[in-house]
Amino acid sequence: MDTKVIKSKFPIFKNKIKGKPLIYLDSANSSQKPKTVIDRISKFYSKEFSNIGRSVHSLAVTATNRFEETRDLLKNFINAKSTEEIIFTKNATEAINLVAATYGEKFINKGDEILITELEHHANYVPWHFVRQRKGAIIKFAECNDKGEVDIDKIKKLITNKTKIIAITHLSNVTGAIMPIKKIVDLASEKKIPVLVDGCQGAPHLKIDMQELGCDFYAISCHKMYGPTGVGVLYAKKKWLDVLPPYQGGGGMIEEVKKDNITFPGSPTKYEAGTLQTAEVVGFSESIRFIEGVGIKNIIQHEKEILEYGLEKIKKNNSIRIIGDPKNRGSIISFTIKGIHPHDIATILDEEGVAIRAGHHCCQILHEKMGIAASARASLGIYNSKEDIDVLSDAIKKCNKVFNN
Amino acid sequence: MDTKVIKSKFPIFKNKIKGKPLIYLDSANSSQKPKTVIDRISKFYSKEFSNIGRSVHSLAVTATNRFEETRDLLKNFINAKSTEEIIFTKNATEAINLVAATYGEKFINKGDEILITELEHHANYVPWHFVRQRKGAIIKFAECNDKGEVDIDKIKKLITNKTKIIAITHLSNVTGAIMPIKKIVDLASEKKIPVLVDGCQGAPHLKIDMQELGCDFYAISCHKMYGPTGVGVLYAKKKWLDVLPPYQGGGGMIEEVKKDNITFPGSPTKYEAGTLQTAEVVGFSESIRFIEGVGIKNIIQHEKEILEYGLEKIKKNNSIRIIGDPKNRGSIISFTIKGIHPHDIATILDEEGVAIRAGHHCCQILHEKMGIAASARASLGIYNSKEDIDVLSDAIKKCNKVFNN
Amino acid sequence: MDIKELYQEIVLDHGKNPRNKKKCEGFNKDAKGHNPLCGDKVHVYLKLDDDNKVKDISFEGEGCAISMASASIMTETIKGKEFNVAKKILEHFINMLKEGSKISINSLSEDENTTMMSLSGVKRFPMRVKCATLAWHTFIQAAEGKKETVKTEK
Amino acid sequence: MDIKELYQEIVLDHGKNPRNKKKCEGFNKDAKGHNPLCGDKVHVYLKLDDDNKVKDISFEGEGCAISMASASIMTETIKGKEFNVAKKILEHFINMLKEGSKISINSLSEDENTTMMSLSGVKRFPMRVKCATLAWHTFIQAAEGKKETVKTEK
Ligand SMILES: Cc1ncc(COP(=O)(O)O)c(C=O)c1O
Ligand SMILES: Cc1ncc(COP(=O)(O)O)c(C=O)c1O
Repeated sequence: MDTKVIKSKFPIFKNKIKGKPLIYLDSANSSQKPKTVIDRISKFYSKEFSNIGRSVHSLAVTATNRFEETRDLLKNFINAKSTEEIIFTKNATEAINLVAATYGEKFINKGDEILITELEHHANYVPWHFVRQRKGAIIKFAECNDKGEVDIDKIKKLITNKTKIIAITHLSNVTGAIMPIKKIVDLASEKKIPVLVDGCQGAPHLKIDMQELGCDFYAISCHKMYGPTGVGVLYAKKKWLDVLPPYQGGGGMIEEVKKDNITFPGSPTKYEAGTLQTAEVVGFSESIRFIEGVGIKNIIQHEKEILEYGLEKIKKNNSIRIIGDPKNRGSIISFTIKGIHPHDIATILDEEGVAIRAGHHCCQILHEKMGIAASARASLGIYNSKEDIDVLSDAIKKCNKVFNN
Repeated sequence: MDTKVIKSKFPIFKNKIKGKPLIYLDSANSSQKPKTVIDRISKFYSKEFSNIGRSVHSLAVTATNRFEETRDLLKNFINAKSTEEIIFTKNATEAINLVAATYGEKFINKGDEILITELEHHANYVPWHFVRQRKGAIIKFAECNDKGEVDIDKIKKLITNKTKIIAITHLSNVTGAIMPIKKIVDLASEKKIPVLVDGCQGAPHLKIDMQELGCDFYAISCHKMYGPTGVGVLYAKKKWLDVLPPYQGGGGMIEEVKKDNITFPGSPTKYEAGTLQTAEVVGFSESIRFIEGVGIKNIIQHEKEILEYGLEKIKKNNSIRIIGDPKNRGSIISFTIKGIHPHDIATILDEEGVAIRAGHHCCQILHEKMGIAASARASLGIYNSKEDIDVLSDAIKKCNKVFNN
Repeated sequence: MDIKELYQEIVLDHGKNPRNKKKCEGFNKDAKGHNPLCGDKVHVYLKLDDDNKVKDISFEGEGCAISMASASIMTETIKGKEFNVAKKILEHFINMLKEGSKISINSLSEDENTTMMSLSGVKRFPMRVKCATLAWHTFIQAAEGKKETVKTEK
Repeated sequence: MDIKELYQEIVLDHGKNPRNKKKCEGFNKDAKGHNPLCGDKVHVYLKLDDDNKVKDISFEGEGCAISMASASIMTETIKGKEFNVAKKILEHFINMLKEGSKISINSLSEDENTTMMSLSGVKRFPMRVKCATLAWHTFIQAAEGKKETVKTEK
């Protein structure tokens, strides 16, 4: 893959950071946007804008069609059975909150168990914490091993007759561990336990096929998929959407409104209250087209190469500890440098034009487990090259130099 | 005000609808966007994009600053006491859901009363319906009179010792009635009852000063203020944000995360979970600048002129019934034509390039009260002129002609 | 194209003076339809005999000219026809609304065909297709004895 | 500018070998500070005498070089000074970090001044200002006897 060509499609790379070319290694946080996405949003506002679904005038018809086209595209992209299974949310966080709130309200009671892992992002823990508080439920954490992965046996052991849902990440945003979702779904379905997958890091970096994975819920963050901010997606099997209560209430999600009662339509309408992120969803259609244009297989292959190159190169630096060493790993390298705090690393790297993230990456439980308060994280996107890794590696050496170690 | 100049700032007006100039009279649904807003979003994605608040690299610092600048601007625009009182949400609907869910959870119990009016948009009823269901609370509807306004006495009469909140629209999106918020707040504060104002139609068309209004909560829809889709705002008095529980859980809104407990920071952080609508919020800063550039006083004056001109002109048509005749009225004209269904009106008007909305405008209760299932609605924005009204009026005559009445 | 192609005389006539707008006597099936977006409502009453023939059909409701005309035309057209034929007609009707194709069903008289075709202008107005099909879907619902209200959503 | 202006020798030295990093004996006030974004934590122990003089001060915690150095430098600088003087120093310190102004306080020795000024490089790194001020805010919190953890948010 020619990353020069790819980079040229992302306007951000025309900019210099502190006089140096931008080496963007923070895609797990949020990815950059190709010109086609940016221009689609401008074009939508300039030529097609109207509120959707609510008016019969021409602009509204066009806007509605563009919006629903994205739902169609996405349905095919993730191989959902129907567009009714695709709900647009504000972000992946809202998608998980939606499930926790509605499923929690209807199916989780005092003493019931919610099974998550020590790898989870706060987005896949805090919403369940609220259910715990509200319902008196119990949260069980499947343990993460030294390699930064969760063994499926650890999950198996924690499943009981009280387990009401398993909520698990597809790809850890700290260790890069890829979880064996299909196997976990098989395990869970023996006991008819639904599985929610936090697909924030899965969707941009793996082939995601809902029929193959078989999970009940899958949360997506569009801004990590080269898409606009302000949109997330909840995929949910129709059988759940048919029985779960609505989440937020407002215009567009009602059927009949009386003073003493309100009835609701089916999905996705039931879950899309108020004015939607029209321009953002329309813009996102170009992200899907972009990913499909490059080809998800090519993306996987390319990122694998860069990841391996990066791991090898960085491991050579003796002062570095890489967080986790999962067998099955996605495009993330979290690390610490002896004697240098991750925040200081990030600052020094930034002087070299290298953008990484430092902190707990919304995974305090995992960091505590690893015995650290914070780490530095380099995460890959489709635009990264081996040269980017070389710059990163040199910048890390600079950290050692500044700190005289 | 020279609407030609104003229109030239909105790229959408360069487009033809069915070969005719676009006459956009659907701003109460969603307003069009000036070029400065559209370009700001493009520029942000092209030159400054990064996830905010979470990284220390240069892009993240810039993005965070741009984002928080908007909060500052908005704080001044609505005269809030501090930026801690400004929470960014997905839309106004989410803002009201946030209050209903958190205030409802903490302060509303079985038998308690929620006081709303028959004018309310579904966004200011359905969330309270959920509280009613969950808590066994009672919703009381202050009656709307023939003029399409709610007399303050009707509200006064319904206040009891069980009233826990008053939730009320600032400007009806059907009749245009402007409610006397300050007086209602005075009434409510005697009994220490908080007042939530649905400011969706207030914010784009009225001077909104939180210190003057004195309300406890105010919900805003940015896409109706010439801003991007995907952003709403909840203004809330700090004293409430200090005591209300969090709403959605996830990254960014936590303080310390342990397996058995989680603590949360103060507002607005507590209420902004997950990746925010970065580009949209940054784009919204240009909407505020645009409104301030034209001047809210000028906007009010201009829209008043057009409204009066429109009302007079449309009233001349004997087959028309205008819905409501409030003393204090904002820039909305809802109407029906004898013998012609609103949907048919909208279709015929669209052939003339005139975009209006037909339906119940998310106000079924109000429409039922008025004895109709639907109405046609022409709503004004800063870009509308008397000529637009002339085209509307001719197009309405065309409806009469098509239907031979 | 002129807006008159959507609002043809036949459509306006049926819209203003809908035929069979009542509860027909002796109906043995009925169903409700609802378009929450615009508030169109229809209630179809049906007398289906043992051979699945539409002995009588009528409707009540309120809505736009297109939905009322379509309901009225439907009742006129399928009264006396087999349920299967009615289904076939609906298929052709939907194709006409969506693809612009002609209706060609042997069991339709020339008059009936002309009347049905008067709704062909809807094709250019995709947001109005639901108005034109609501009564038909409700009729199918009634005939098949399903209980839920037919809903045309976003 | 070189990154070395941020990480000056004095800063690195205090970062690696922080002074007064312990629980000082006989402290009568203490407070905790926390930066949830990066996990920096600090716990300040303070012995304030009846005349509001800082008899002793120390800290415990973990965090980046800037936050540790700043905490260490703070304890060295304000030990033995009046609380009011300490507050004045903090004011100048914050102005230095935000506006780039010099610190000019009579009661600071030349050495103390140089040491404080070693953190002036932070100005160019707005995201790091919180790191440099966390310990100071926590000290104020302790001195004023407030109970809540100091939090530096977004
Ligand atoms: C009065 C009123 N309240 C609430 C809303 C809902 O706003 P939003 O769709 O932005 O959530 C609207 C607009 O649809 C409105 O006009
Ligand atoms: C694994 C994982 N889950 C959830 C999230 C939250 O996604 P969002 O911020 O888009 O809601 C993220 C990203 O921050 C993530 O990496």
